[in-house]
Amino acid sequence: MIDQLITVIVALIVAPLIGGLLFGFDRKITARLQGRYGPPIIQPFYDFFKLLGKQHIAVSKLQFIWIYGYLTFMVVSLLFLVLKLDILLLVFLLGFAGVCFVLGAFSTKSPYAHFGANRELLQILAYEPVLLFLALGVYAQNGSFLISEIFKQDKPLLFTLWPLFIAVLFILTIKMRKSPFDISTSHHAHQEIVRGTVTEYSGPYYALIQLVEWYELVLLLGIIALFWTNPLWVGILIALGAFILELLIDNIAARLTARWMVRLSWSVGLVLGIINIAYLYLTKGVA
Amino acid sequence: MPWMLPTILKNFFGGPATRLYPAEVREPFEHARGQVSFNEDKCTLCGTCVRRCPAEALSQDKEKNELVFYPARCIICEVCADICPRKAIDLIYKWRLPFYTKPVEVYKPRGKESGKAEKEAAATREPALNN
Amino acid sequence: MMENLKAITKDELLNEGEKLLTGGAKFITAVCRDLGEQLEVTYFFSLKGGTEMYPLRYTVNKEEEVPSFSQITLATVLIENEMKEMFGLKVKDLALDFGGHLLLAQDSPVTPLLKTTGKTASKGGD
Amino acid sequence: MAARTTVPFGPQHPVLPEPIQLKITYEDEKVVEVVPAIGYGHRGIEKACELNEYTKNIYLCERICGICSYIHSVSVVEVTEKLWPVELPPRVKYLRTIWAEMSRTHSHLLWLGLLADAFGFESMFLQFWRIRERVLDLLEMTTGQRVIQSVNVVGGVRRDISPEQKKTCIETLNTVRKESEALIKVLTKDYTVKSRTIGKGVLTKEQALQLGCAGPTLRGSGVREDARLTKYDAYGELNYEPVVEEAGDSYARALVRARELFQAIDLQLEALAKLPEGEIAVRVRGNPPANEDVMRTEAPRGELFYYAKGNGTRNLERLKVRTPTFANIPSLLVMLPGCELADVPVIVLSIDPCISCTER
Repeated sequence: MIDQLITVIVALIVAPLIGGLLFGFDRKITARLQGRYGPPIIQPFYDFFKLLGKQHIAVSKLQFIWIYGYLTFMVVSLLFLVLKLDILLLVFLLGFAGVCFVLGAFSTKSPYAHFGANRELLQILAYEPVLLFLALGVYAQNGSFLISEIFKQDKPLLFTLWPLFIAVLFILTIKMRKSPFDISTSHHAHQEIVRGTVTEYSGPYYALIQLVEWYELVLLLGIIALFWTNPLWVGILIALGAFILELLIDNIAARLTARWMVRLSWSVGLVLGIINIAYLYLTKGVA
Repeated sequence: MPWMLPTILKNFFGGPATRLYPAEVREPFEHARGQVSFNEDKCTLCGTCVRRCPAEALSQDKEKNELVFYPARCIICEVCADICPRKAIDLIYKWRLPFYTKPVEVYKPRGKESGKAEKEAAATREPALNN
Repeated sequence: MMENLKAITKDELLNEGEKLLTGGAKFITAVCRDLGEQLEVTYFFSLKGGTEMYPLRYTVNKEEEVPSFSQITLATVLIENEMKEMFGLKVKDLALDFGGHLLLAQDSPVTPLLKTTGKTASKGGD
Repeated sequence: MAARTTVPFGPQHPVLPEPIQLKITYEDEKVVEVVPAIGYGHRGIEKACELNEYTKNIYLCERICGICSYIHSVSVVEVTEKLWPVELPPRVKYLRTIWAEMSRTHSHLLWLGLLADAFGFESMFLQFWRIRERVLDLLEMTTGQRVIQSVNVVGGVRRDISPEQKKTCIETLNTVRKESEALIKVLTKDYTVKSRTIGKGVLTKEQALQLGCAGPTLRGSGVREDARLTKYDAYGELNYEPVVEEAGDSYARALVRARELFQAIDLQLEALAKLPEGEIAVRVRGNPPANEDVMRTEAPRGELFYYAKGNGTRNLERLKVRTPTFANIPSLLVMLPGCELADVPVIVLSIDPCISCTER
């Protein structure tokens, strides 16, 4: 029990630090890929503390309930990962977090936020089924939804679940809001919808959004690391490799439309997932 | 999608193309127009530059013997330097730093004392171009 | 000097202009000029890949109403609105009427480009 | 659900960094109605030109637009010269052509970058602007300033291109061409780029002529029209043929500009090679006579139209400027309805709007 408590506290403190640093690396590497110097690695933290010191401006009271809900669900799903609990519940909690984010945008009156929220809903529609298939795949492989069960296996999940791994890479691009999927809110879609879902957040509340993004990034990379848990450092390397790959893709692609994204993730992601699970059931005969 | 890949990889390994600006400044080109400088010793307050300045950044006061320059209005077109009959105006290739309040520079021309006869000739002479 | 300049009356404008347009011409712009008592309006059309130009010019008294060419092509909407605002040219039947607020705001000077109402603008960058 | 939302597209807003307001009504994400509103940046330059001496107009008209500043100064100078008329030395004509094409090169590079930004391709955007820096450096080297060159006067130019500068120009232009080719390959082959531009904002040949469009917007719809065909400056002596694309969509307009970019580099190299020796200015005496004339030049965004009327005094009686964007705005009213929200920035940008230019 004490062990778990310590894990929880460490995860709560360390995850945003890692997430922030990764965002700093993101900005630095992106800058270098574009031939610029880029900001210092710890720039996201500077931004974060600067935002905390700004004025509180409430656009709508409801908005802040949703933003705290977003934060809570995200943190809880991260805890599910570090405490090695149920992956299926984790996926649902992540879905709840996304819905809170959307409702937060809908609670304001800005048309840009509404457009962003509509697109965010489409994104949830695009990635949630694939994550569910991932949970199903884990179950088909191990006979259990528990993450701790994954750690007990000697054979990495990647060998049997590699089609789902590819599908999850798509999800990572969507969740990291990188081109070609930087649709609902992005740093560069300012000409279409300003900043979409987060248009109406400012100051400390925007800082909260950043905090959630850091947790989210660590959570997603953690899910990718699950594909190779023995030894875990290989999984972490794979996750970092995936992260770098996203940065490369971001810089060689234009933003595409929301409809295109749903089509792609359903056709490629779902087909890969279904084939993967069907194959597992056929070969292993687990029911 | 992969068509952009060679370019960004070249950027990544070739180092940044930008400059850390305030710390590292590029040498200006030889005849780049930076800011206007006046030579009080040569100026005779003939008023040609005051009349010709398209931005009305110059004014003169014959009684007080003053040439007043408003740098915030100056558009650095080099017209004054081109037409000055005594070559008392020059452009130096260094940029003026940004300012918070609009400065006013007052010059006390001393060119009249140095050559009265010369000044007579210069003031009546037409510059080479009608601009 | 301008080539092909053709003096017309204001009522001939639509016919003459349409004739040019059906001949493959493209509308460039219109220029209005204050003659004191009258206004001089010139419509410019380009032909043959932009190498030839056909101006049509009419002169009207300041209070006379003139027809709008925007009934024939939307291309003239902006310039006719502009002439209406800047010179007080009374253009009727505009396809898209900005009501005198295309370029000018509520508290702007009225018909600023006319010689009589034009005040000396204050100059300088301050 | 067919909820109608009216979204203001500009001004003073990150959605479009130009002072134009397009009130766009959406049905879900589909555009159903567009109303443009301009006038946010009107400066009354036409009136100021009547109150100014004609020699000072050059510096004022140059500031109508920051990107095509040089073409504005050529136009106002040449329309004034036509009133006398002044016979220009051949070297002046060539120098003006070289600088005009240089500003076209940097303007097109800027536009291609902005287009990349409109569909969220940030690395391509920065790459185009990086190449553009080289052209701006050339302008700074030869004229003394990067953006507002202030190098024309009535009767000639104020700076000359020395033989060493000519050599640097040729080297830099070849580098620019090599670097742009790599990027234009992305533009023509990349799937994501093509899927965002092909078939968006189609303007047919008839519509383009009817709406009086200008420049690449017109040529992208298959109309062979270009003010350079009137052979002003040195264009009559150079090997020049307008670039025309037939499709009429955003992609065709991008291709027109991409091909014009290389054409402009070719024209500069040709003009530099043919650059004749001689005077760089002639003396112009007196005030503009009471004549009237027009000058049509090809700015990067399209045809620029200047009308001038002198009256024998130092001030012009009337100076009228029609900028290319002024002619291209009506085409937006035809192209935008029916498109998706995501395509609006691409389509608006595809006419290369320069609103402060439009409002003078």
